Amino acid sequence: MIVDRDKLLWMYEKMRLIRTFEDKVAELFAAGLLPGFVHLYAGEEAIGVGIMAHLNDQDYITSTHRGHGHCIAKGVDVNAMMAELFGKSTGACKGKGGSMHIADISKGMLGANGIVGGGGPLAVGAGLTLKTLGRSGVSVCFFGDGASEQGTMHESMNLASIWKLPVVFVCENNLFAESTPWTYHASVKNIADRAAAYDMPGVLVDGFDVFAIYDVAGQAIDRARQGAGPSLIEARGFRFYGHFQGDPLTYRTAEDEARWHTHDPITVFQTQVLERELLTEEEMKQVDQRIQSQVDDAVTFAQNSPYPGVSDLLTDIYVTYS
Amino acid sequence: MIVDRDKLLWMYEKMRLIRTFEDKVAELFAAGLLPGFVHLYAGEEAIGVGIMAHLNDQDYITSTHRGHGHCIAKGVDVNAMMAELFGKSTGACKGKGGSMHIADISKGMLGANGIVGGGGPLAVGAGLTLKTLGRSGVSVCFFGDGASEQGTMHESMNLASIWKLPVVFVCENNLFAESTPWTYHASVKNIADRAAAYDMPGVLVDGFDVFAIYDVAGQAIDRARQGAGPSLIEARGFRFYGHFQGDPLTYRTAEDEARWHTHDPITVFQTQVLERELLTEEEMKQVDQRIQSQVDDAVTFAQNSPYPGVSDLLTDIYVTYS
Amino acid sequence: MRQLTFRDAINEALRLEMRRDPTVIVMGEDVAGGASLAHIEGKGEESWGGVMGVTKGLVQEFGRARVLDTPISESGYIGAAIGAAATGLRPVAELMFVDFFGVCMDQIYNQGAKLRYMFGGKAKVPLVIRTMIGAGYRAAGQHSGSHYSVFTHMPGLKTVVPSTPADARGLLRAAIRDDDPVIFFEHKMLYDVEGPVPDDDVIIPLGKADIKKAGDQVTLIAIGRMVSLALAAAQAVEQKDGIRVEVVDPRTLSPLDESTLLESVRKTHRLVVVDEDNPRCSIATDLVALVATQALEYLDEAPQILSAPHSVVPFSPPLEDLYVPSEERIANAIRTAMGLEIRV
Amino acid sequence: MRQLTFRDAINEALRLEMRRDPTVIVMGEDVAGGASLAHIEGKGEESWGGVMGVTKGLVQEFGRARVLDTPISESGYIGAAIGAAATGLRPVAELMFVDFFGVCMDQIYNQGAKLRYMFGGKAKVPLVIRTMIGAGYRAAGQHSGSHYSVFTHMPGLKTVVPSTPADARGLLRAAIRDDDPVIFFEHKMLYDVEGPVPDDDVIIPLGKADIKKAGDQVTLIAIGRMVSLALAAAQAVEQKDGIRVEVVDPRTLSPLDESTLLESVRKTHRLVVVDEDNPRCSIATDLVALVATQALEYLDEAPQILSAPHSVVPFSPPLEDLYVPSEERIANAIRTAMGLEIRV
Ligand SMILES: Cc1ncc(C[n+]2csc(CCOP(=O)(O)OP(=O)(O)O)c2C)c(N)n1
Ligand SMILES: Cc1ncc(C[n+]2csc(CCOP(=O)(O)OP(=O)(O)O)c2C)c(N)n1
Ligand SMILES: [Mg+2]
Ligand SMILES: [Mg+2]
Repeated sequence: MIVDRDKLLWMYEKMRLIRTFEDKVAELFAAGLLPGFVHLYAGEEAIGVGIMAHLNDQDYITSTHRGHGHCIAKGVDVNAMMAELFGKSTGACKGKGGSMHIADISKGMLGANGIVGGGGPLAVGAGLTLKTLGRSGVSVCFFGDGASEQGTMHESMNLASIWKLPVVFVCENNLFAESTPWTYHASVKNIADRAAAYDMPGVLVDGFDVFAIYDVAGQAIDRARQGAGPSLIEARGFRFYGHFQGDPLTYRTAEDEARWHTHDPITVFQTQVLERELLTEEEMKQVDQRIQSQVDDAVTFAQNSPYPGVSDLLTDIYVTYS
Repeated sequence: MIVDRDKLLWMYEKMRLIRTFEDKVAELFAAGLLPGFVHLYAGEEAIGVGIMAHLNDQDYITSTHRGHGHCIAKGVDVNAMMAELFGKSTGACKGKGGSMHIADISKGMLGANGIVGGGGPLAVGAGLTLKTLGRSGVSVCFFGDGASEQGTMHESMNLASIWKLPVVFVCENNLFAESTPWTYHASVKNIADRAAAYDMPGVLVDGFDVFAIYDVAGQAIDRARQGAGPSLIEARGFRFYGHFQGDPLTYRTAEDEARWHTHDPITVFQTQVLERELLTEEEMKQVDQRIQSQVDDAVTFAQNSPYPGVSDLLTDIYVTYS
Repeated sequence: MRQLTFRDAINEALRLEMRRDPTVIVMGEDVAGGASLAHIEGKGEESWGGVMGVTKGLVQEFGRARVLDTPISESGYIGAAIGAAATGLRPVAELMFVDFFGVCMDQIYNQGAKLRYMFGGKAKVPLVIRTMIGAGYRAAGQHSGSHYSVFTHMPGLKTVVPSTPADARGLLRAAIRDDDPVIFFEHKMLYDVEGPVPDDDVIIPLGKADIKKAGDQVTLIAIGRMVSLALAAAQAVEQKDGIRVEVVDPRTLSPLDESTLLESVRKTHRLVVVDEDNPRCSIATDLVALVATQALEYLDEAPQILSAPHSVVPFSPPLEDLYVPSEERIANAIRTAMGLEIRV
Repeated sequence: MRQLTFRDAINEALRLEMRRDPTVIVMGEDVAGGASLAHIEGKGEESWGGVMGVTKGLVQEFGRARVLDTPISESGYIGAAIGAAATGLRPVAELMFVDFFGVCMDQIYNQGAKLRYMFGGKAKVPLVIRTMIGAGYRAAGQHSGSHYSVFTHMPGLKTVVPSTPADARGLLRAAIRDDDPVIFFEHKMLYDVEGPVPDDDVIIPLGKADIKKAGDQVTLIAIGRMVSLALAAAQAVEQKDGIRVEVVDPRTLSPLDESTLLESVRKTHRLVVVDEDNPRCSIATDLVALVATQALEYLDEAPQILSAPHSVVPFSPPLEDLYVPSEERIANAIRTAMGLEIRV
């Protein structure tokens, strides 16, 4: 797998942006500055970034309740995202959606989703549009290990397969669905093995290794673009924070925590590129600094933005109101 | 596989009863004597009978819209069934349910079901009761090839597996879901192969051969009774009539019809028992005659029964009305 | 004017819109309905065209890429229709019986109905879901419901219940052109009913009620199949009792043409609602509450609701006949609303 | 009397019923909630007890055989609860947020609610589904709905919406003992609210409304979390405007205690309904229609409905605050119902 310098920098930048964004959100949330609740993606950056490195704005993705990372990697504006988390009118959804519903269809991002398994059928639908209209894009469906037990995922994979749609199913197996370990909720050894039930290739990949993910994603996405139908990728990783911010984490043992925190996708990346002398520490430091101020700026932008007005409550329910 | 004489006769009798019942229903329906619509099981007798030969009243089954055969094999009274089809107060459901909702919980028959895939979760629930209360029974879920694409079946198989419930899933693959061939709607070569997605044994069996079915069912049911968890059986067969009675059958070719009508589970049985000299033609003729009058009596019973009264409309919605 | 059945009027509406706009596709269980692809394509055999034959022949004209048979995966394919609508197609998906909504409601109301609002107006979902409703077919407890009240309850959905072939044709065309998700409810007992249907380009806008018969003594609001029974009952009481009934068909339940309904009641001072859905939290209570909150002072008598009872639909023919409001009971409800005594 | 939170009152009700009857089981996502079985069993670590901690500690007392974590398969496990109820258990299943009903409604209303009727009375389904409702938590468009109207619409279901810790405890115990499927709606903004709760065996029968405050000038029907706001508003208008408000809490929406509600309106001659569900085809229209059809002649003024708007629940805090009826708007609705002018 050869990745050119631009793409390497892009990968690093996106992973760092996700991490910095999420750490900042955690901090803001703990300080009581953000309303509602948020599900953080930190720890899983390699998955979204490794996949999205193959996509452009004509490709679609569907996401989950843990959607910030997918949004950032797909190119959604970080100011608009941060403003959305604050519920401001400058937010990606004018403040109406919040963390669980950030979307930007112009970027091919069909929305985070508050319904576990809800994105599967939507991704199939985007694939159907692409195929019916003869467009060359691909549609990627992100879903969790927990979501793999939802009937919609079964139906979606079967549909994509019989219709040979350009869809890639990416199961982000972070070992837990809320407090429930995947070894309890899933009856199969690898979720990737379920691909066989839909006559599609299935592959298990290390969710901390962006290069490994980039690699398997490339194959699945090529296959989709060539009209050969869907694939399933299971990326095994871990979320660093709780299920939602503030989760007491009683279900994780100290050993769990320790074991997994040694697997940091950003560290893994850094070690690899330094070893192979692809990027320098200095280069990455510069990225870090730029990202830090980008995120700080986003917070300032969000905090200085106005809330939506009274009249916004009743707009956008319909395109036409009669 | 050794089947004793009593069981052989039971099998023959049940298969013949189902066939005679269904042929009579087809005739009554064509004559405009039955209201609504009916889905006939004729052609698939070996499946229900081969499974039910292992069950007793403490075991549960869930069924489908094509439920008459399951009811008969599970021991539901034929008079009550026929009366139900006529909508009479002496029907199994007092006339309130009709063909698609015949049930007899005292016999462990948890109902035909008008919702494709609807029975899966119910069967899991019955299995949960058996396991929780330490009863020795088993719960069998019948579903069609079409139902295998419904999300409920995925969820049900996963649940039964992780909870190691005494459930046997029996997919009656009659090659079509209404007018849609299973080769179109299913993305897998054998539905039985999907068992692997739930870490359970899966087996494909000839749906015309009651002995083959009896055999694989015995293994699955033993496994369930021993607490080793669920299994999936795919029985490949054919329905002789249309999807519902009156279906124009435009989707079946003449070749289809001819090919499959040579596979009659009752003929297959007769050939086998005669060849192996287990039953005589005379014995079977006697059964045929007895069954014929049983079915004729059922029609008379049903026709002579009264309709439910006005007051029945608003009873049985609740156990207690406040 | 030519006569068409309700079924053929819908088929024609689909056909015309598919011809006009190549992004319109039709999907659902057996909507094409041929055993093998070879069976249909080229060979010209008849397609099933759905369980009631409503989409018959579409696959021959538009091909399998635009007329998609689906597995029995309502969440999957209706959700796919939503995803397709959000990305450039205008799907018309069929939910065979409305009673099956429970297997796919999440996609309909949490995705289809909400995407636009949750995304701050930056998405649209031009989707139609056609679905079959109604009792009378001896189809029993899981194939006879109406339940448009549930969909009307949901912000973000539009709901249409046509009562005549002409309305079905004109409203379905409007629904397909509408940029919001529309649920289109077809009563199974209407498919064989014939009526005059214009041969032209009539589009009936959503959100406009229709006065099916003018009158000035009592407003009778009827929905779907109940409209024809209401008209018959209105004629009966006009002849027998000299009561001048105004029969109003809302046609679209969401958005609701409140002003036409209120105007009628302000004129007649009396209200009867006849509806086949179950009574609790229903469109019938919705309409009565509309009038009670907006026009109480005009009401001379208590409004009457005649609906299906709070019961599952029974199979047995005599029970099912009791379940559905009948012409006679409608006539009596009108008399009651007029303050007349009913002789039984 | 001792004070308990709404959360603890529910926890206690579950505990007491599980002690009393070994066939009562609890199931749902994370209702036990420990990473591994070893984690919980024996070691005595805290269980999550569901996302809101309502079932905390039950697994320690009753073990994993009676407190079942489930995969995210609502159709599967709620359907399993129905199958279990029909065969001898009394499951209490949790649907984490009511907004998720769309993924499992078929099991709830086509199976759970209908088995008994369709089987001619020869089945019973003693099931409780506990589910979380309500806005105010900044939980946005897919986690803030109420929608008990949809369940109340469905024949065969019973629906309970408690407003206080004591009611929650007493009604949940009745629901668990009831032989019909009951949907029990818990407002997420109430979990931390404390109230007096008797220490005894009080069971509050289903189908009985409660007059939370007596009055004789206007009947204010409020549901769930709206009850406390209604009481505050009633007190405010009593002090400021001298209006004597009767606040009635139906508690059970199906079956509905029609006589208590009608009696109150016959006494006060005025009606305000305050409700957090969306307005169309809702319990609010249901209650107004009840009064309009049964007691029109008693109404001195047009009934008022104050509900959530026909909109998805917005995330942004100021918008969400507009979405939910407030004490001030309730007070104004009371004044309008009294024919007073509102100064803005
Ligand atoms: C249909 C549905 N059921 C339950 C929930 C509540 N819920 C939100 S996230 C979650 C766990 C999801 O687990 P997984 O799919 O593994 O994603 P992860 O949170 O681990 O990224 C649950 C149960 C929901 N949002 N939707
Ligand atoms: C949820 C749901 N979707 C669709 C239908 C309509 N329908 C009834 S039977 C049937 C085909 C079922 O096919 P299969 O499972 O193979 O059973 P078979 O009829 O072949 O025995 C369909 C689509 C239904 N009853 N329920
Ligand atoms: Mg997970
Ligand atoms: Mg089949």
